[in-house]
Amino acid sequence: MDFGLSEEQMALQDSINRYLDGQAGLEQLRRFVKDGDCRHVWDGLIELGVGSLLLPEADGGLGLAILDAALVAECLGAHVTPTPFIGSAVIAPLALRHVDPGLRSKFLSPLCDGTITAGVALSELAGARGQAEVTATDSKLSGQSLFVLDPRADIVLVATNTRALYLVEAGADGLQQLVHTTIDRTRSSGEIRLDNTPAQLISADPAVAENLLDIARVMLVADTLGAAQHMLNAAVAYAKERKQFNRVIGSFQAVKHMCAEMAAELEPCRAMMWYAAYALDELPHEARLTACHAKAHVAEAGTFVARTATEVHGGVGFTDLLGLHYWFKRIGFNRQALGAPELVREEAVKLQEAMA
Amino acid sequence: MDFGLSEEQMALQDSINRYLDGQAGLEQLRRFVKDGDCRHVWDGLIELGVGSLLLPEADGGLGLAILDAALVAECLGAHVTPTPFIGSAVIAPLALRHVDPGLRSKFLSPLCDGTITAGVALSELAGARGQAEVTATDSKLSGQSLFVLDPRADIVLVATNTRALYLVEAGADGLQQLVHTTIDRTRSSGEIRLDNTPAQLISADPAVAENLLDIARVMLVADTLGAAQHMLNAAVAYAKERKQFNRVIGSFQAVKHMCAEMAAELEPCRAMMWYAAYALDELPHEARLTACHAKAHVAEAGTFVARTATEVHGGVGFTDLLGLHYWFKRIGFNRQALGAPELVREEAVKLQEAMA
Amino acid sequence: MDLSYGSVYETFRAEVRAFLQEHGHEAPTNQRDYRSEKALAWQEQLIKQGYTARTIPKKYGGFGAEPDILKTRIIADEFAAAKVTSGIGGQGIAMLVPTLLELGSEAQRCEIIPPTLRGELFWCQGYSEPDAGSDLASLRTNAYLDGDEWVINGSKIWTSSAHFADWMFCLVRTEPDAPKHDGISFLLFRMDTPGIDVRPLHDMTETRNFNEVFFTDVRVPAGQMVGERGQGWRVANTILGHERELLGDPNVALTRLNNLIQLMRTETIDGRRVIDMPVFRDRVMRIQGKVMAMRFNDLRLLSAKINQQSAPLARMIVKLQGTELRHELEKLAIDVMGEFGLAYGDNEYLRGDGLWQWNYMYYLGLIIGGGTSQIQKNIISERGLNMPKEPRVQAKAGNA
Amino acid sequence: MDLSYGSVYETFRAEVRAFLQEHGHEAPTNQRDYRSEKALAWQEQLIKQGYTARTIPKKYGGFGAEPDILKTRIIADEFAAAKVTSGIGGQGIAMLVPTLLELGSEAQRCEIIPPTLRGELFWCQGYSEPDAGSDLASLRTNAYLDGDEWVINGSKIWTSSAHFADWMFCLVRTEPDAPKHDGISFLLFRMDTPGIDVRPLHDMTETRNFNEVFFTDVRVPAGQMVGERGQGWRVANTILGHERELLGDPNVALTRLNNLIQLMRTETIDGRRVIDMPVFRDRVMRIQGKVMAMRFNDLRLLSAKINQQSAPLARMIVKLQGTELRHELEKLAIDVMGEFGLAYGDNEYLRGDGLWQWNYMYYLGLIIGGGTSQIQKNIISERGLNMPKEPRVQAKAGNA
Repeated sequence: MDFGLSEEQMALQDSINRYLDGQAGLEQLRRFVKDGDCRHVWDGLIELGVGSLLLPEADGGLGLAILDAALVAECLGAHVTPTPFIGSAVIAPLALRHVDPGLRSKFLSPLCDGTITAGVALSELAGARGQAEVTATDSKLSGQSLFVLDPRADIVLVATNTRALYLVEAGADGLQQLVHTTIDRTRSSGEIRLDNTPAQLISADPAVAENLLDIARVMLVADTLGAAQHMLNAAVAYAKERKQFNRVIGSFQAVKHMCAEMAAELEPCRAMMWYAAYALDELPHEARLTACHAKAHVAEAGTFVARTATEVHGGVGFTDLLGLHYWFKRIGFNRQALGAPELVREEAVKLQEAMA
Repeated sequence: MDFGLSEEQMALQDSINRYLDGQAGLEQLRRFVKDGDCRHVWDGLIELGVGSLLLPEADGGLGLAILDAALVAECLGAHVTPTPFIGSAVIAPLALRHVDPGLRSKFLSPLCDGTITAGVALSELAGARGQAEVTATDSKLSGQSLFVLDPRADIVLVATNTRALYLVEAGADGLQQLVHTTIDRTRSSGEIRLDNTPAQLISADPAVAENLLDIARVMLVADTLGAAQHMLNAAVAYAKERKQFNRVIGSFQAVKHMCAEMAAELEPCRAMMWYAAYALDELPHEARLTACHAKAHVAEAGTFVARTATEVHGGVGFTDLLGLHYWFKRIGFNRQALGAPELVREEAVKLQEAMA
Repeated sequence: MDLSYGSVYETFRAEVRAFLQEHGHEAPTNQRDYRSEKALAWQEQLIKQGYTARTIPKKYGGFGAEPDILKTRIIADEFAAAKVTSGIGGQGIAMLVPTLLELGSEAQRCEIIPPTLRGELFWCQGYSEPDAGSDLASLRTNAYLDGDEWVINGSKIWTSSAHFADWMFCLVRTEPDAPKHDGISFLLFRMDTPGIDVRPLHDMTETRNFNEVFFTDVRVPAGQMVGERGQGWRVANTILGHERELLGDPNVALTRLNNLIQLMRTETIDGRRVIDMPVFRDRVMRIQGKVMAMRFNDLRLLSAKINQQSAPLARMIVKLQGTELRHELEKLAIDVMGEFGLAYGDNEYLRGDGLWQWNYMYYLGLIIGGGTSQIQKNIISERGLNMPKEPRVQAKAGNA
Repeated sequence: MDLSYGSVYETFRAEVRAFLQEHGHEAPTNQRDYRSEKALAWQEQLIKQGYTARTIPKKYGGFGAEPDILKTRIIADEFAAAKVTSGIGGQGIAMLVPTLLELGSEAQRCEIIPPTLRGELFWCQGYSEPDAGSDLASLRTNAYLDGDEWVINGSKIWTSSAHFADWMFCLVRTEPDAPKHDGISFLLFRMDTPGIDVRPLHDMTETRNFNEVFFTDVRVPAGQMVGERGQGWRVANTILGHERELLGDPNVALTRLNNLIQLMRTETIDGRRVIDMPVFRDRVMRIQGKVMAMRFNDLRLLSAKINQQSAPLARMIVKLQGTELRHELEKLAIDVMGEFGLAYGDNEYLRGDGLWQWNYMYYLGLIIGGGTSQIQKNIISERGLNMPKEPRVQAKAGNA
């Protein structure tokens, strides 16, 4: 029995963190945001092997588990790194397991070596807003999918109204790939519009798309965990330095208790993220429910931490000075993306016989 | 424009509070609870005119307003006084306005002079639990009403499944009046069972029963306000006396902030109670919605104060030493009685066109 | 208790309404337009009607009416209901003018108040400093007397309209050896005085809400001090409390609540309106209850003011509860919109001009600013509940 | 990461299950029955099997196994799942025995541990005092040495089983002039010693959970001290931390959650099941998420213990989060029941033996007791996050 990270896993996080500390610090982040170009940092992550994390060793990959990918997502969240990680390194490689070897090899190596990136258009599975809907006729897709992660990627995984999963390629007939501005400048998100667009069927089995939705959610959970832990650490560090009324503010009981409450909310989220990620590989009968609860619970805890850490920082938390708002907004993005808490809690109801 | 209490109203509260301080302090309260007999304190309140508060001056009453009755309820809550006030001094006298003078006079003077008391069986209007339901056939009532305030009173006002209002008298054929133990030992509550029991129709118009429900709710709101204010006062006083770590605990920021949060939650409840009570007399188009929101909002604030004030008291709050739990439980009772927050908020939805 | 205003006031209300109906279109449509010809003309008309600068004496350019809280409220309510700007706002008119009326010299009043009321002088406020924060009185921007001029060095932060203000009223430390509250003076100066550098303070909303202002040997005539040397803290505090109440205006919260309910009627999830989803409905009803409670609390404060009664706790809690309520309300709106709630800037799916997100963040700023919630709770417990102060830590004791 | 226990442990689990299937009926049905013949016989059998007193050396009457955290957990889990009592509990076995093993004299171990394990000596704990509260070390019950006897005067509070315990382990002040943490000693004595007066402490649950114990010239042989004079604080703290973790057991929370879901399936409002009402459903799902998080956190702690890793924050937050979670869970149950949730005592409509109300109040007591939530937050911030302590106020400084 071992419910903790292995040395390899800790080493993986160390190496990612070290790289991001050097190549994706706040100053670089501001540049990414301004230029809208994070190619450089993604290339570096690819060099670290992030692109082939989930590829079986037989195929030349690292053969790691969902949990390992989640640990990388945690590092990315901690650094609010802009990358096409979820689509390119997680969802697309896993989706491609369901297709024949020819198609698989066409996309898999370019994904692994960073030549192409992948976007994720699954949000309608979690509840469609407005008129958004994608329908399939004879392997042609039409309609609209909103809230696509990395909509301008070279390939996009798309779920239809029957919960089938398709792959469309940039430049395909009738495909529009639009990026829309959100509060989170560290993420590329937007929509795709399709009009009789040729697409590759990945699987018509709803369980495939739903499983990938669960996995993407757990990646967001890990991202929030990393971002929230960063905010808590920043708040504690700031409170130990900042003086008011001749004391460091971290000696005021009110400030101490705010930090303690953040830690108390956040700490169990770590075990919850581990378990949810582990369950996706090892405990399939628990995986869906755990992913839902992790998505909702960690979003709530993250929202609390984001707000409280900002408060501990006082006015500085509200400004751009320490860039704290990038983490605040990333947590806000993760909360809504692929199912806000109310929606996934209602999904959790439907997954349980006892609740019927 | 005057949104505040008049000198007469403050004098009314003073006189009630002075009487209760003398005759219904903690020691007397423990005796009431033990003996189950609060006759003595009710007699005293009757002498102060509480029984004829709402009776028109033309009929020899004080001709006061619902707000005045609510101010008395606030005093009773502050002292967790066990009395049949809501039924006997508020609901029954108001209900009797709807009947002919003969019937009215039969019950009104004995209510005013305390010879008889009245119970309230309206809880099914707020949502029936289990099989509870009262049906009427030819002025005979059958069925069961749960959560009756003062079920053993001499007369009981009963709402039926068509929201008609009836009056039944103790000793009537087929009537059982049962008291059931609850957490709140300062209240007599229970149920009535009816089997072809002769009853007087008060009004078949649902608006009558619903209006009385609103009024009873606002009395509970006022009761909670008084009880919660007492708990806050007690917590502040205790925090100024109790020493820990060589300081009075009221000098610890955590304790100060708990008290400040209680005050911040509770203070607007006072204006809300005033407005809700005033609206019942003067602003009929706002009265229902305001009563619902006051019932829910003050219940939530009260619950927060009850818990937090107990915490400020530390272990002593958990014990019977200062009797603080009587207030805690009274607030808990008021929260559930005649519509818990979730239910009245849903009623509030239904009252508003904008929410449809 | 009597919530009717009485016939005199209802007549007054009718007059205000009639004015708004006839002239409302003459007002600038942008509430923050303080500079255009239109804005200045509108301001002039409002003063003439007594709808702004109502109680300022005529000799200082005001309308010269006796204070009447209800009339003031009626004007505010009717202008808000008609969505017409009630004239030029800002801290000059709201804060400096009352300060000068109470503590300024006659010369200062005559020179400054009339053009300020007319909108010709627009003011910014220089109180907060980066290292002072909640401990405002520990400010360090200093001024020394050189001949008949004060020479200012230091910096201010959170200066909201510094980039378009003509003048600043400012707290500076002039008596470095006095106890911290006694060493501060209150100075007025032009923003184009040499040595003033205004830089935008970028904040999480991505809009320019605040500035930093840097002073390098800024020379100000000695006569531009309000009050005596070292009395600046008292001068500033004459009206600081007033600002805190403004942050919790329940009428604005009510407007936002109604907008939120409309939003819930239009947003859908899987084709179902959000307003038909009980979980969201319950959340908005909770907020409606809180807005009601704050509105009635506000009514109580208005009445107490009219009848010269005191309701100190009811007043002290307004900033804390009001800003929390707004933050919660805007947050619910974002949850109602789900992913649409993330839209910002030029996103074509933006709802309500992106104000939901903007307010969500801005109100977090307000929870922090103008006395953080922690400071508010200290004040409520100490001044409202008479609880003891925390034991003081001496300067440089280093015990932290 | 590997959540399987491995075949050795699964074999062990099968043995425990088989034992429970065969012998479970021999256990007393009342979990709090520590006194009956049946209870004592059951205890004897459990020790023999190694299902209790598992790691206590044989010479002190235990089973003498090597510590094995997973086996201990398997035993606990299987007994809980089978709803069979895992033997005599109480603070004697849970707290005193480990203390004696670490710090008692050989004579104390031999005399006290065996009958305690057998259930013949039942213990209560005398730590808390009315005037000490959260500041436990400021306790004032004192003992002075008179010949070879300690003479105790003072009183204790929150003594949970004083009315049926045989012995007490107790903190007393023996060195009045020493600093407060260094003046305390750890004494053991019989509860029938003359001068001891046990009175029930009435609390909000209306059941007898705690007592007050008064000492008047209670004489105790000097040899009944554990550790040296003045070391009592250290002796007590050897195991105090352990108690705090026990208060947040997520398996109990899970059982209560499942009961709550069942309750929601049976309670109705206007004929509609509560479980079909989305607002209540959302609330219970929130709690399910929290229970899950705490269960996984517990799993992490178990794993850290096995693998001798440290997870200090994960451990420190258990009491705070665990008691809050239970309070919230029981509160939801009351809201689910509405007015039925008020039923108490002999009320015929009582649901679940009235345990919902009882727990709601009792857990408020636990939030307060065993280190209030305020103290827990101090600990988390200071020891978990390395934040500075509050500046200390000196005794009798009177600055409060």
